[in-house]
Amino acid sequence: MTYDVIIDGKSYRLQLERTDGRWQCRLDGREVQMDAVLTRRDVLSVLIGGKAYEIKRERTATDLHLWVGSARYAAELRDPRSLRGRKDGAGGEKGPKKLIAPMPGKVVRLLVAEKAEVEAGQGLLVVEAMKMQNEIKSPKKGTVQKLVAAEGANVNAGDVLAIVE
Amino acid sequence: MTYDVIIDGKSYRLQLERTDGRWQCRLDGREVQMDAVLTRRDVLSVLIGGKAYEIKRERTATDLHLWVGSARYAAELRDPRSLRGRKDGAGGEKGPKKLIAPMPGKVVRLLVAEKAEVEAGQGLLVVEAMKMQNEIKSPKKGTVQKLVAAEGANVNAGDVLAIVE
Amino acid sequence: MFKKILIANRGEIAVRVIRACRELGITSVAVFSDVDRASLHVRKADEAYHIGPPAAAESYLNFSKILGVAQLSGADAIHPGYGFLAENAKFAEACAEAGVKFIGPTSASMEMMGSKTRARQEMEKAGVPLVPGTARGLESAEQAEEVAARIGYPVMLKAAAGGGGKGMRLVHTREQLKSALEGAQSEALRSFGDGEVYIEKAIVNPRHIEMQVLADEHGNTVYLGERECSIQRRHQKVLEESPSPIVGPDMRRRMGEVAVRVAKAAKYTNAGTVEFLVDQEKSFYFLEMNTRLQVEHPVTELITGLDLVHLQIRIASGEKLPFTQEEVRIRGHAIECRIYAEDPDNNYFPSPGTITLLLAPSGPGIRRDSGMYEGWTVPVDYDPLLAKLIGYGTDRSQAISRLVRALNEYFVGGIKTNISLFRRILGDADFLAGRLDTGYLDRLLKTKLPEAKGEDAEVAAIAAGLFAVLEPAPAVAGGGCSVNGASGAMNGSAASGWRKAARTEALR
Amino acid sequence: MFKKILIANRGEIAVRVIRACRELGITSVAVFSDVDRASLHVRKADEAYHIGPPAAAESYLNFSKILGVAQLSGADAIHPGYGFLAENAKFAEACAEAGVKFIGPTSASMEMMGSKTRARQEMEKAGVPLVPGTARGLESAEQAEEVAARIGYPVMLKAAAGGGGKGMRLVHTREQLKSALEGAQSEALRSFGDGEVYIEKAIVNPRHIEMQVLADEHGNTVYLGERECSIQRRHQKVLEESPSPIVGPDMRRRMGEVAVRVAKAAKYTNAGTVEFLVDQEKSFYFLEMNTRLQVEHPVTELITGLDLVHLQIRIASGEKLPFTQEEVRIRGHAIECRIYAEDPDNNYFPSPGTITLLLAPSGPGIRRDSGMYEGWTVPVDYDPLLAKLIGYGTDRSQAISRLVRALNEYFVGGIKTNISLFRRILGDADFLAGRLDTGYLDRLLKTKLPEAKGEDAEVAAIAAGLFAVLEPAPAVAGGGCSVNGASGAMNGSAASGWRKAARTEALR
Repeated sequence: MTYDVIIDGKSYRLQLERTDGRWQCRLDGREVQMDAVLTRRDVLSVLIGGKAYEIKRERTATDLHLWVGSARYAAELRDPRSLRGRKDGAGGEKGPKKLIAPMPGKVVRLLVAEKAEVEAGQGLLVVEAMKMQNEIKSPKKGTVQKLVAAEGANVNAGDVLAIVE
Repeated sequence: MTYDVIIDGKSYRLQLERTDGRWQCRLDGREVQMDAVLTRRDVLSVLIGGKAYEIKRERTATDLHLWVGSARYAAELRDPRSLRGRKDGAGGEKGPKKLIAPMPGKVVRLLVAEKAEVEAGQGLLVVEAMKMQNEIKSPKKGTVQKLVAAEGANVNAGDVLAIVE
Repeated sequence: MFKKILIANRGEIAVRVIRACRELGITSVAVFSDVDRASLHVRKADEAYHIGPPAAAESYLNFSKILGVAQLSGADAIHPGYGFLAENAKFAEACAEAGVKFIGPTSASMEMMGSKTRARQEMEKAGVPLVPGTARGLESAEQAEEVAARIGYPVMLKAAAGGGGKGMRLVHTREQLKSALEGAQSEALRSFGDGEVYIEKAIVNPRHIEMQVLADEHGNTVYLGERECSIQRRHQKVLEESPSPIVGPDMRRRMGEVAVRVAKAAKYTNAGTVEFLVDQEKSFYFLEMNTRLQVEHPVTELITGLDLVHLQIRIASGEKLPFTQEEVRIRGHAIECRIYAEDPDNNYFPSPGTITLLLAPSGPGIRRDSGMYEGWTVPVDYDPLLAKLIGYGTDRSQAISRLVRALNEYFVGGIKTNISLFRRILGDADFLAGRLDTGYLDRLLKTKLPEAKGEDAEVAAIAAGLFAVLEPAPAVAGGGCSVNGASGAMNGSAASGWRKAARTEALR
Repeated sequence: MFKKILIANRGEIAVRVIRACRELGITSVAVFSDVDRASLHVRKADEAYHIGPPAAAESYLNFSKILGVAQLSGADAIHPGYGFLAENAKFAEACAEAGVKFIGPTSASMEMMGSKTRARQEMEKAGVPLVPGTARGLESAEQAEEVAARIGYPVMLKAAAGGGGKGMRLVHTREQLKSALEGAQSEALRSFGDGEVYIEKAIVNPRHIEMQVLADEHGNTVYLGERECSIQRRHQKVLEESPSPIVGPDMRRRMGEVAVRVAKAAKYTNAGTVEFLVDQEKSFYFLEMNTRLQVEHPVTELITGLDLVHLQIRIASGEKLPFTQEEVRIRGHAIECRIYAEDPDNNYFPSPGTITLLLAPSGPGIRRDSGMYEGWTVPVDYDPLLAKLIGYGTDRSQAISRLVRALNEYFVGGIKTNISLFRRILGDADFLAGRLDTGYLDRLLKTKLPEAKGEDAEVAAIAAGLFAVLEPAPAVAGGGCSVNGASGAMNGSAASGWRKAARTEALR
């Protein structure tokens, strides 16, 4: 199998073969002496040149993270023969930006009005969840195009709260 | 759903329906007020008349055990509409009995010869496993028809070691 | 001894109390709201009753529902845990009226300690050291100036009915005082419907150190050593330890004797905590008394070898304290980390959702009090405390090293937690030197983390491919074993909604 | 201090030592045989090296392979754990020759304690109380009769090179003596190639109580309290506790001082254990010295607050003991349960196989040292010890109640364990009263269990249907998440064979 792997933004070409009970592994063409065993679901034990790694896989709807010990790496994986697996752009840097509720909760206060000019990082509204008030900050400098959430509204994680242009 | 359930040899007729987020449960025709949630794989939380039970399911090749708290129950389950699920007799009480290796290990000593008359519970041979020597005892009074295992042989769990008639 | 105890709480503390009941041979009764049907405390209790919708006011805070379950189940006592009804004097009274023993102090003690100015007045009478200032509301700016001149700047203005930093002003000079007083009074009026503001000397960079006390119903009161609780964020404790790095035997005895005096002045019974502010000269001042079991009680249990919940129950059932002050033996060092469902990369926002993978630490010197399990969906409706990890060691440095080891073993997948924060604190030079005050954590969080080196990125790349070969699965939360992930939703609860939520959240 | 330690062991004790290394900032090196690739100690170590096939002689007992890994990895010390090479004087010598520090006593101390008659002679010189008898082999039946008449019947004949009950005879009367001596001599010759037999007074219903000692390389030796280890089956300890129910402060001091004398006579360094037989009059007699860390060391750690593995490593690196005898503070009570993969319904036969479900206890007073995890396949090749569950309490009854609570939380599915045995012991009247001796467990197991009432059979019936509705799955081990169950087999090991085996075994 050959994979294109992206770890924290950096691309690797990975070749993995299993023959005679041993792994053949090449990373960007370079051979890596490696042994691996899946100890339980989502937990891998990997030995590379004597070093032992416990690696945890954390999967969410669209993201894949790998934890090597206590360090967390964002991972993307593509089979070059396949067209699947490409993450779509998810918004880009320019244009209107949606302010997304990071957790379910209740909008307890609006801190700005529509059409207000805001700085990147400025608090736009306050959502209460798990007994804590959390200021939701503007993702960019710009104008508040629309405040979708009303004071007192219950929101779910992922709901659009506002749009900043 | 209707099931025939056998718990430690005793049969029950169980009817389970889920309507409006509530369980309707009848055991041998008698209604049981009950609520249940699968908390994780093989672990059930059941409330019956206020009492709370943590129930574990242990599945093996042919057996099903349920642990209510720390008490273990052998369970069999049949869907009366289906023909599957019937355990086959597994040997009966009469006729030749196979002496089965209860664990993988090594036969270190034979304690009887073929054709020997043995009592029920008499040690026939010794298997060493996990650093311990374990005497394997005759399942019945009778004659050792055949000693399948030889001294020094490695055996797997389930291997036939001897036949007593 | 009681036959049956109702636990009017949820999460790790409910599990903690259930365990104590089991150890004492007492039947435990859990209560749960709609979203807590699959919670660990329901699974572990002997009996469990549904008490209503998620909103605490309609379930965990609802007197009549809880007392109704007590009656229905035949419970002869109620343990309130911490939070919810634990410091509610009216609930303690309602229990007494219903003939159910409230495991805690009397409503009279709770009422006295519930009002800041009243507590201050009583403690002044009892000769307890207080931060210099007035125990009554200020009548004019002139009076304020006069007191401030006497006690010296900086001073702190505080709302009598206050809490949570509302109606509070730090004043450095005489010039600022008048407008600060007006601001504090109007904020106090708006927040609490009561504009009463009093003045205290401001303690610069104080430590927050508290003393555990225990009093039976026969007049015996003991102290069980202090807890250093200076590491806080948003007035919420994050990490606690005992002993405090600055408290020696003599200071412990002096603080302990004051704490006992406080408890006796309040005719206190059962377990309680006297909180002190400690200044840079190690002078300590009474701050308030918490009339309940604390979240951080395990550190005291580890250094004394006692079980505070067992003792709470024994005391409430009328038993005498089974030991004297002289028999209390403090040994070793203990530190607690509060594991919260919070996102360290996103300003510690709450992070509810489904736990897809859970690896829990154990081994020497490690105690884990947890309310979570793999497959459980953390509800959004309550406090984000998931578990407490407590490390014990022969000395402070061993306790720290064991905790760091255990934190590295701890893995909670699917939701964000503050586990990485503790690694940071426990490796910080100021923490290691014991240089702590209530501003410590804010300062630490303001310093930028050094860029993670990512030296194992290649290992991660190889692992990504290995997982794809060895365990191919759709990339969804809990998808490896979808029956697992869906478990929380089985009873028609809101779990499926949260699961969706957790998934969406992961988009960030 | 060492930079890197090789752990020449496996299972829970390897994990225990890895944790200590991590806490001390030392790199840990694991070794593993073919069937241990997926074992927890390999997953948890910093480095891991394959050392050969399952047979211990070709892997965990193989000097050259282990010393080869030490050289390859650059380890500067080796911790042997218990079992395998832990008491092998030749291995300690080989380490010294290879320039790697063996974390344990010198080979000279190990050799002295390895021979029963030699140890007896040395201890006699040092004035250590011994069971009355001869320290040398018997030359004739007449000599045996003469000694027996002097010390009184019953007497025990023992092989000098003995162990495991071979070449041992209990003799009640003079008439039995001659033939018993001949039998013992010929059995000793057959078993050990050495027919030397000596005689000792037989202690009736003795207790087995041992004393932990610790000696640095600068001449300082301390004792850390006793462990009551009378609960044994087939000479294998099952449950240990500290303090012993019959040892008070004075007896502890006397036993401790003797243990220190034993250690000093052997020029002992590092951690060791002096075993005593104790008769019904509480007289104690030196039995032997175990020149290693014991399985049951955690109970001593809990009552002293010390970490014995940390101290072993510090001592081996040349540090002085960081405390004196007077500073050792014993507090509370601790009990250890050894969780074995054994089938209680089938004469405690070993029960290897795949663990399909694992629920682990935690909470107040509970320490868990484990080498297992859900999905792991217990190999058939080694000792069946899976984990140790240790309970601590203010007193013995609290320690017992906490352990019972934790045992009820513990669930290991897919294989058989002896967890139910501990529930039985901890509820037994003789155990609760502390009436223990080395015959205790055999007597307990001979008494029939009362027929289980099965009062929850109806609940089980309902649950069977609920599982079928909520989580339908094929009825195979680990089938709920088959990728999990198969995990052990990923590396071409023998795991698939054991899986098949475990399945077949489950047919019983």
